[in-house]
Amino acid sequence: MKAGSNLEKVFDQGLFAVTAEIGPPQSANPEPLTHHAKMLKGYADAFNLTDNQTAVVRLSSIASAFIIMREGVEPVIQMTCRDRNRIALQSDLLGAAALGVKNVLCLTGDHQIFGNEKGAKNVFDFDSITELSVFNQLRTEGKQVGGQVIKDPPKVYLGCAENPFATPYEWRGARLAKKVAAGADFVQTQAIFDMGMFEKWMDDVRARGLDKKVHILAGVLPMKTAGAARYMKNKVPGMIVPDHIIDRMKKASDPKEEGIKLCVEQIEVLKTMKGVHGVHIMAVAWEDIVPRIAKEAGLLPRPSFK
Amino acid sequence: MIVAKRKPMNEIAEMVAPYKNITVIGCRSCVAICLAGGEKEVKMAASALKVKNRKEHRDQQFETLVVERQCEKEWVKEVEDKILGADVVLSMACSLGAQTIADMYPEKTVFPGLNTGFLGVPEEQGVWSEKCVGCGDCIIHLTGGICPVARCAKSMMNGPCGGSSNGHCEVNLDIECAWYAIHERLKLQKRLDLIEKVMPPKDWSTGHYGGRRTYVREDARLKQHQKKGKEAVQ
Amino acid sequence: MSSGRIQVVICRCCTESPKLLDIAKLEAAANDAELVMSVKVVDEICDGKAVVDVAREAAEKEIDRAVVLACHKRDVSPALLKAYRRAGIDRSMVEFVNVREEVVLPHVDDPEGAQKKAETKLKAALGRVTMLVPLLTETEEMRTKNVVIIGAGVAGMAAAEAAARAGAHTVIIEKSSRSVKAPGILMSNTRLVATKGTPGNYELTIMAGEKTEELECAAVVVATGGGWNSLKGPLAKASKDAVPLYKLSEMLQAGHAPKGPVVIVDTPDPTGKSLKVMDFAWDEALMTAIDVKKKHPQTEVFMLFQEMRAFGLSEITYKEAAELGIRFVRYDRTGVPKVDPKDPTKMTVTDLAQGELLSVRLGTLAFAAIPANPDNRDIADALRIPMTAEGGLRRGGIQRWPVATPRPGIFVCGSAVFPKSADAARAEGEAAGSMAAAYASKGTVEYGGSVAQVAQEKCSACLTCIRTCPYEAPYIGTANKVEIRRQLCQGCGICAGICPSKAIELLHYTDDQIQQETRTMLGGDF
Amino acid sequence: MTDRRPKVVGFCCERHGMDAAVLAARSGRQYDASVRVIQVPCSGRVDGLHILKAFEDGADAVFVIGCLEKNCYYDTGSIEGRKRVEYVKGMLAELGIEKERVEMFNAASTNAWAFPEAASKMVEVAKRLGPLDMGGDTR
Repeated sequence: MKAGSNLEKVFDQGLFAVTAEIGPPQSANPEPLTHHAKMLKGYADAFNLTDNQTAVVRLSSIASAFIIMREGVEPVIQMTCRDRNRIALQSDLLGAAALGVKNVLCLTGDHQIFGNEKGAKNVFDFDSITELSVFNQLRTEGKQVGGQVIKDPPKVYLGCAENPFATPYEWRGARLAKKVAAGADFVQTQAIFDMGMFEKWMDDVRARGLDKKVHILAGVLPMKTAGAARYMKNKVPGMIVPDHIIDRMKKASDPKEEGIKLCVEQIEVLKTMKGVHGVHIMAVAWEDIVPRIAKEAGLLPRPSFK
Repeated sequence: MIVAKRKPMNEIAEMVAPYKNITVIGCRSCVAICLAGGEKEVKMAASALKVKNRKEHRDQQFETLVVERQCEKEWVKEVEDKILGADVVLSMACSLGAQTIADMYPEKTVFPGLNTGFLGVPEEQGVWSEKCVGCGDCIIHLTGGICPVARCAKSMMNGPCGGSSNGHCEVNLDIECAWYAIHERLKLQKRLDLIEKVMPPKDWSTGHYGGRRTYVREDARLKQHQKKGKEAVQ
Repeated sequence: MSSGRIQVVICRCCTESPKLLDIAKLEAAANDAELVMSVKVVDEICDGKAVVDVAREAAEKEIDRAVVLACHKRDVSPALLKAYRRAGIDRSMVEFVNVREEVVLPHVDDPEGAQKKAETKLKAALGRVTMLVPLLTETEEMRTKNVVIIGAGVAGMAAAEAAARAGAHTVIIEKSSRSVKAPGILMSNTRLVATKGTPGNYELTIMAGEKTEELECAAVVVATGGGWNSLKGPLAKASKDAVPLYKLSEMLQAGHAPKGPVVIVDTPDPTGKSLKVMDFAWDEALMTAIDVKKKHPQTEVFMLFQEMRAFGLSEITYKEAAELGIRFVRYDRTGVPKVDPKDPTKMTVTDLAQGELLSVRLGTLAFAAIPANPDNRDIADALRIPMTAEGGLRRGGIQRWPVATPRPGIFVCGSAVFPKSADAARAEGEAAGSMAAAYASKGTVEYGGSVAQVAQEKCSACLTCIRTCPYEAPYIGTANKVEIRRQLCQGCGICAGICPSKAIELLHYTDDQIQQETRTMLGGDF
Repeated sequence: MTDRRPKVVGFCCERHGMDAAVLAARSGRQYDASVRVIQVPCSGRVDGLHILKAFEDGADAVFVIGCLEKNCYYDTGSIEGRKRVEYVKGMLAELGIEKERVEMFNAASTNAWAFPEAASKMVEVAKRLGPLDMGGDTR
């Protein structure tokens, strides 16, 4: 047991895990977080708290984690390299661990050009892989980047993200291998729409034996409209949405229902895929749909550990 | 070379507006080559300001000249009288040139006519792109001759991020993804093993973040008794 | 700094100028001007007597430069410049002012403005003429009379015959082993690799078989033809009986019966992915189809196309073809013709008119597309001449003759430019051959005059001029600064206009000259 | 003072540009005498500096006229000429000066209308915008 988090236990028992996302508010009001925590409790094993996602200023992920933990919900804090150098990253990791946070997702972070502070100076002292390796060294050896050894190292379960749909496709498996080598315990993938392509990536992952070394949570994203699908296909770099999915959304009489149905179908397929140990439901700005999807996809009830 | 571009004329006009005698100094090195601050641009900037003055019935005198390398004291010294005779100097060199003049003549006001951009190369006539950030610790022998520090928007060291889209960067789809390019290059050279290892945290102290840098070649420095005139006294 | 002894000639231009202008006032202005030693007012400067008179006074007063107020400088009698030369005044020291077409004719309703304008123009010209320097022209002997013709097709043969008739030594280089009867030398299995040298003395590097050879020549004619043989694309590959249209036509003319049914498709690459098509030989395609049908009425003939361009009189041909029972099938990119990979004699296509999938048995497959000759790229690269977007060779401006390239002494004709009929190709070949022979027969090349000049101390060696010059005249010389190959410089001044270091001046159109003329012209109140 | 005639400078290439101007004159076409033609060998010879200097020296509008871009005597000269004009337009606009005061035109030698039309258009622009030194209300 590395950190003893709920998520870690689910994996250890060989169960199919479920994670979801809670986006912190663009304000100092903790209410939306509490609200979502109460609503989603019991529908997933842990919840990602995004770190100023798409470089938009939000309530900090560590503070958000603390707030939802008060409601008895387990957080996964996202930590990007965009806004913090190695001093701040290590310090925040110690702080988060001290507050009781057990899951950390290491990310490079979206470039500030996409957010609401385009003039910001970014940091990028590390990228996600370096971050993983540094955090891994800190938790296992208690050793900082600079070499100093600390007492009471943080006990954390380390995750990362990977996008099988970004170029060069043929190297995406190798990149996951680097993340595993750097110390990742689990990985959440980018939202999957092209199952064939994902399957191909999984083939590579399995061929490298990575599915035995890291727990893969396949990303799914319920869509509300055909427009959203088209937007993701055309405007979001590193996202592949096949035309047949857009067509399906376009033809649907109730696109919202269709989006839910599609998402549930995808989860059904992913559940059967060898090496996939769970799903990560990214209901962006549609958090209240998670319980229904979890239910319809037969993911309930979630296990609980004493 | 250093790549720069002219500041918008209105900004230049606003800077020099309160002054009567303006000396505009260009440079025949990098900024001439990147078409920003050679003799032609110097003369055109001065002329454009005069056109504006004609429109607004303002009277300003412009002196235009160009030095071989504005970042070196000896070349600047050659036009000293023109600098001292002016109310203000508008430097059409990179910021190094402007700072050289400013440091040499501390009582003089020196304005930058250019925005100094980056260390880059001409890709084709009229197109320049950044290829180096001067980090002080070159690693391109490990990355197929392509610098990820300068050419990746996030200076990633371990391969392309999830925004690499058809080989292009998510930040600007007109720009190639540096890591995609590195991957293709190393694949071609059959050296992909180079990027399979996790890179250790980069030591940025060799770069600007370690404080202002000075490189010294002791064997090239002049000894005290080799110096002439005033320099010898200091 | 003003120096010189100036003569001003004011021509009444066959009495046209006095209708609007006060010539006496102009004459007075000329007389009042500094450095003017002689003012002559003449009725017609093109008149021999006037020329003699002007030149005599020029000689007497030791005039060294002149301003001539007359009409367009190309229209002024060359006798004047000859007379001046005899009087010791170089043509480059004579400044023409086109009073007739720039002042008198366009401003007939504004005599006052015209008068002031003419006076200001005189003033500007006087300013300019003091800044003139004699221009050097140099001559270089052509070392050979060779005219090299690239390609032994229709245009190339016509060029060779015309050039030989005009007395040139012709050398045809032909990449295939084709043997033709041609004047001069024919080198088959030979390709052009590279070019060095200057106009009139080009040094070509050629590959004859496996051997590299040098070939000197005075002029070059490019007659590479279209890319008939370069049929690429899925359809050409899919059927072993696929031929370019001209092959089918040759077969018919030789009396062979084509394997039926005959299918003529517009292009072997209907999706347009792998083949750059310069044009389609629709007329020829229709005629060939009719030929098949007339000679072999039992043979089925299909024409598959996305866009049939049979306009003008070709309509009649089209109609005839339709009446003969040739089947026209229009398709588009949603249902392109495909050959069944399992059965190469079966072709399917979606017929837009019928809206159904059509299946055709394939006997002979021919294509009407005329692709660009893929060799053009190598030829253009070797000769350093520009290309069109479609892959043809680009001609220079029409004012330089329709068969000239931007490079002096290099001519281009026939389908190398864009596809054309054999007749047109032959005519162009003749033109190019004659031009090349005329160029070669001059025996010398004259160059210099108003060319670019580099002030090397200002040059940053930024390469901007080298990249921009259409003629490759600037190059980096031994001092690592730009120098100008005067033989190649055409005097356009593009380099002078773009040089970021203001290191290049075009003689007689220097910045000072242009700016001073502008300032003087703006000084006048009209 | 306000009724001062506008001054227009036209840099005209010696090839198609000048041929078109000469043809126009011979066809009896008229344009305002205030247009000052400066002959250059090619519109590519025109430097942005020449245009700016013309404004400095009193021009209210400046134009460049060269060959058609696909049929330029000097191959790519008139393409270059247009680029120079565009660059000056940008500089003027940055300084709050109407960029319409400078234009590029192309002519074939056989277009008798081309030169007078360009000239008249620029005279009209100069009249509409007023003399450069009188339009200074923006100060």
